[in-house]
Amino acid sequence: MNGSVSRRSVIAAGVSVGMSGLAPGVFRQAHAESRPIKVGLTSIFSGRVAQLGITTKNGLLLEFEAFNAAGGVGGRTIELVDRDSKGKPEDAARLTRELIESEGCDIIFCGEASGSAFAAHEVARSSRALLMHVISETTQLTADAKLRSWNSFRSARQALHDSIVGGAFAAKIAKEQGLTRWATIAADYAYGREATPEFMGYVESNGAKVELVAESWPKLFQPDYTDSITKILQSRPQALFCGLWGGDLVSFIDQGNLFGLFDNVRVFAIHLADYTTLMSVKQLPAAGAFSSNRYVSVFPSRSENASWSEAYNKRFGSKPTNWSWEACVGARFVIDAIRRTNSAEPAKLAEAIKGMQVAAPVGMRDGKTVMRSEDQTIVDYALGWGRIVPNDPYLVDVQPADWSEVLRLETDWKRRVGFG
Amino acid sequence: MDLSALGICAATSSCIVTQVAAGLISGFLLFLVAAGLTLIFGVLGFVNFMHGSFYMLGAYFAYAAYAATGSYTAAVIAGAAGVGALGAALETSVVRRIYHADVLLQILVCYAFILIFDDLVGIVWGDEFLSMGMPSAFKRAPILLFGGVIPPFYLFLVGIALAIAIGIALLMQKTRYGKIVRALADKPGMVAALGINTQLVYASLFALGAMLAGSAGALAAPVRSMTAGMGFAILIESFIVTVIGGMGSIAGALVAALMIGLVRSFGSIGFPLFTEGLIFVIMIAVLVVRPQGLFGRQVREL
Amino acid sequence: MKGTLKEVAVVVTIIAGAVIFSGLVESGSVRDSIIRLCGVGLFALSLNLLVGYTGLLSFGHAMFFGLGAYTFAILLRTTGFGIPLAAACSIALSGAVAAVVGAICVRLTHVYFAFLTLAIQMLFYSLLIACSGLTGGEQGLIGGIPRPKFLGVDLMQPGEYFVFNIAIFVAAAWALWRIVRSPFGAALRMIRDNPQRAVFLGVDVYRTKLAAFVLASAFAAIAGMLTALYVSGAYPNFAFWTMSGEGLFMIMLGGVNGFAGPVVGAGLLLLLDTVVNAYTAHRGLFLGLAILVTSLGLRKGVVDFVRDASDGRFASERTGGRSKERASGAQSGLHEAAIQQSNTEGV
Amino acid sequence: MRGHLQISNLTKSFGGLNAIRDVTMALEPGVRAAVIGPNGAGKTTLFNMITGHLSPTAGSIRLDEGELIGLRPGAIVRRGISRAFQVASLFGTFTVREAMAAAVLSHRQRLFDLIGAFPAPAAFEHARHILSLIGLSDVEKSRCDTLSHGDRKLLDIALALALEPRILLLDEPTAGMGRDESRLMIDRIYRLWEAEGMSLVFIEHDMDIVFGIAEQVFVLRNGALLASGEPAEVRRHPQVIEAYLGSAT
Repeated sequence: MNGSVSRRSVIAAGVSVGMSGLAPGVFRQAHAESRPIKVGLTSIFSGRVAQLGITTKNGLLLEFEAFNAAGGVGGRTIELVDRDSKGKPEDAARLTRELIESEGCDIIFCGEASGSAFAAHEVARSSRALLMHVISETTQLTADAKLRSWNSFRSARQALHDSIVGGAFAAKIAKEQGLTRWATIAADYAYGREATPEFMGYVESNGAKVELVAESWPKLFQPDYTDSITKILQSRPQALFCGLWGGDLVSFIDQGNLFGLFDNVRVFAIHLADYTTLMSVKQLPAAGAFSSNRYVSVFPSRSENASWSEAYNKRFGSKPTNWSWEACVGARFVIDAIRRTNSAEPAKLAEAIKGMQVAAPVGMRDGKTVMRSEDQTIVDYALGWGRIVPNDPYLVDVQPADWSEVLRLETDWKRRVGFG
Repeated sequence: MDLSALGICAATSSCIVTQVAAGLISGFLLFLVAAGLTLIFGVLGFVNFMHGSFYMLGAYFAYAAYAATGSYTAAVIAGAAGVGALGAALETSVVRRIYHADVLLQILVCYAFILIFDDLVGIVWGDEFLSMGMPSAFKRAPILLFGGVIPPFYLFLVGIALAIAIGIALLMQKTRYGKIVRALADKPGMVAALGINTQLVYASLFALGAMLAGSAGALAAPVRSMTAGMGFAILIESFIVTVIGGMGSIAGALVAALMIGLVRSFGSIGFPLFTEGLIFVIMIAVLVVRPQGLFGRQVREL
Repeated sequence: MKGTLKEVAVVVTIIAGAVIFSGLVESGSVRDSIIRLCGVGLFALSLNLLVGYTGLLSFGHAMFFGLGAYTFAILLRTTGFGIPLAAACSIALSGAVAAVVGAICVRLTHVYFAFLTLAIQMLFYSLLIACSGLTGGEQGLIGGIPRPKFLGVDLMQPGEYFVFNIAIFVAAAWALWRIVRSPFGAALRMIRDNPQRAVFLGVDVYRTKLAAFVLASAFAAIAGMLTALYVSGAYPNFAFWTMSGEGLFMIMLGGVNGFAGPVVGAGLLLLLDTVVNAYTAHRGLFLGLAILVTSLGLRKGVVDFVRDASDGRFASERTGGRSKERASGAQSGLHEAAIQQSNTEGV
Repeated sequence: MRGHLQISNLTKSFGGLNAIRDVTMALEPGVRAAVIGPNGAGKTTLFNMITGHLSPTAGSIRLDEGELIGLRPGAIVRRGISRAFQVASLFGTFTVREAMAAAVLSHRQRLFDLIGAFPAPAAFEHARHILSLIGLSDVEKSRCDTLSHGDRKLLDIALALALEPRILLLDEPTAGMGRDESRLMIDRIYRLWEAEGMSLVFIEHDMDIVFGIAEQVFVLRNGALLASGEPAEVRRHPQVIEAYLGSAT
């Protein structure tokens, strides 16, 4: 290593610094009113849950294509720019910033699970862009007043709502069928750790006698659930709460069947009623399975819902997921706000979206769903629990949520945990 | 920590039977993958970071064959043979050029293949997770033994894995091929001097290792949801097994894989939050006390 | 002495350049990319102190990146510490932990060292997830990191924050540069090239490797802190083995034999990732092929390749042929060193 | 003058096989001694025990009354015993004078200096002195892995010399060399001895060389000391003639 070499190395380093810095800038486009409205999306497009990103993006695309086909607003159409965060919070944060600053996106859709959603949330807080969380269901994201900021909204369901409704639903069945011995399984991460006690709490507060005989916390994306299954088997429960989702849920059910786990156990699986999951499970739990409506085209049973599902199917050749409708609703809030304000100015949009009602396939207030202004998250979306059957329509006997009751219990909960 | 639960479990035959069976099942599947890794590692000295991809591809090949023929036997054969052939092709085209390159370069090339295979799987089979479904022959009630529950399919898996384990042991101990391989691990130069086509032996060994991983993926396919990237978790576990058991030692891989399986199954009852941690503690302890692994040969003296 | 003055001048020039640059370039994303490169580049540089200079293939370096980031973030959030004090504390803690971990690890060589560092890192990762009260568990430390003013520096100002990152990076890189060029650096290279001979020349191989391990970890902690500030949080991924893998990848891409190789590798990786991510959905396929072409085609890092190629041209004019031997010697140096090391163990 | 080496009843067994058995020998300061014996006689094993890389099964090795057994190799080097190798063992990426400077710094215990520049001029001077002494001045800017065989052997010795040893162990300094080269090598070693005055212990097969420069000869066979004494004495030793010289010359 002599002098000249080291100098070359330093120069090379300098060049690379410059290049990596300038590359995104080269593609930067100036803002002008005639330009398309650039909208960003970060989500998981690779690895085990690539499906999350893909169906989220599809949900958005369907809306944006309709908007553009209708001529946009004032000649301005929407252009979607998506980035793969691979589910890593640090990448979600970085890409969100990059979309805002170098791609010039004033509107960001955050298609991230809980950890990354919080990271993107932090970036949005210190920026002037509008952020719509379309995936993260973690209650804390909007319930915690300390985390709120004027420009961040959520169009996804909230874990607490599912727990409130599911708890009441499960309590009723438990009382009818005399189920007292409960086991739980959920992935060991923020959402699982939060949803499980909430759900069980509401089962109890609805008057069912609960004896918790086993808790299992497998890792997220664990391939083998044998140890969890045998642990649950040992405890001989009558009912099982299951917070797993996607491929994890399918693996768990497939493997559980081998052990006859579900021969005598009623399963309350929040995430089962989603088409992709339902169609992958080859053998449903024998003694009965219940689920929240993730997304099924028969609930709410309205023509708007069925036709949206059909349109999605026609465009993408697959059925929509829970993530698709969450994205769709988020897109509709943004599009409505753009139309109303005739601008893409984040501050104006944010003001318009607060308290806004939009028509949605899953709307429950006269076909509409509402962006509650106080915490900027949606309410009055399709929420209900029902029994799973092996074929279309998959979810039957759906008990719809009484939203006024949900909101009352939510307020109680917030007061209890100190978010009120 | 819930050691009382572990105590209660240890006192009931049903719990012991179920947990031991569960531990053996995960252990044997892990063994199949790790056996291939440890062979490639121990004999070829190649850090095969793409071994998890072989497992994944085995599962997907099996899925495709099962969808086409409806036969689980055909699916397993397709998984094993397909990946074996891929392994042979990779060895002759790329891997043999980097046996003597630095470990970093080996890892880098493997990393590239992991990315490529994951993406190809997404392109061919889609990004949605797939589920193959249980062959009808195994759709039957679990076997009850002393109150413990054992699924017939897992009994079958353990049987097959055991048969493969014995098969490899015989291949390595009793055949001329095995002798050549063991000699290669010790003194590659000597074997070449004897006029044996070492390149062929290397390629076949790499293919054999890949085939083992592929067969594990294919065998487990009915009880795993398949996605691109599913090989990742098993890769890390296989490395742990290889290190604990000792590089190149089939017996070591078996013992270590079963040990991990049992730690998992009993750990989930006694200390669910530290099962993972405990496995790493075991690995650290083995490396500190006996770096060559439980069954590895002594690190060369002088 | 004259050399030092020259180096100081370079350092000052770069920082002054950063000040001017931040005044001229408004684009936040250009700044962001450079800031990010400061973090990961320093991480790769610090790892190369072990991999390239000492011949220790660490697979657990991200542990200290994570430790630095978490300690720094937690101190800033929960105590009234200013940035300098919080930084000093987390460097000290990372160094102390590295001393303990290193004391166990550097006894082993070659792949055994790699596996042991990997295992300890994974144990640390498990603890990070398990102690969710302190670390936020799986979802990491969310809710932002305060950036209190210190010594008249306000990191809430984008311009000052940018210059701060450049300054820390350049200062740290310069310190590493001095270390590899000091007698201590020579001792590291002796150990890399031929540890057995180093022992016979009275080099305390164990202590030297341990010191290198502690130093590299302390610099990794600084890189972790810069990154934590950048993403306003600390996440378990910081300490996951994939982060260590990425560091090795950057080193390999840039080359182990030039001081700046790892930074070039880091820049290339970020650039590749950005471009591929922006233009194709098949990121894995393109990135994978790009890596295959570079690694199998060049068989060495880009900086090493460029350097050897140009050295080769000049040298062959002078001495003819000898340079080829030299280049291949440099290339396989790491591997040879590793083999020699594994052999010493039993001696 | 210090540098008295006393080896007593030294035994080393590898798994029941005695590589060295009950060897006792003494070296006066400043002596030139040769260790000879057929292959497998235990010569290198003996060196490895003196330098601390093998621990004996029994016996003692004392340097000026200080026990060496149990010390780490680095500590023994600091007591003043250094060695060169049968196959030159160098630092591939170092230039000759860098390697020498590093060795000098190691000897001065300055390698933990993180701030200073390497190689410092002070270390250089001494390095140059040794290089000129051993005749490597003209290749001092070459990289170690580009040196010729003879130069590598010389540099290997020079590195050991940089530690200013009181006892220098040379393991077959002329191995792999032609006759002329060997003579040159021995000549240079002799000049070194004259200049530095340390004890010199070397393993050698070439009897001309052994009897040419050794003042004292130790004959090992099957791990045991067969004979020792002045060259003339050893040459007359009947068992030596029978067992070794008879076949070797």
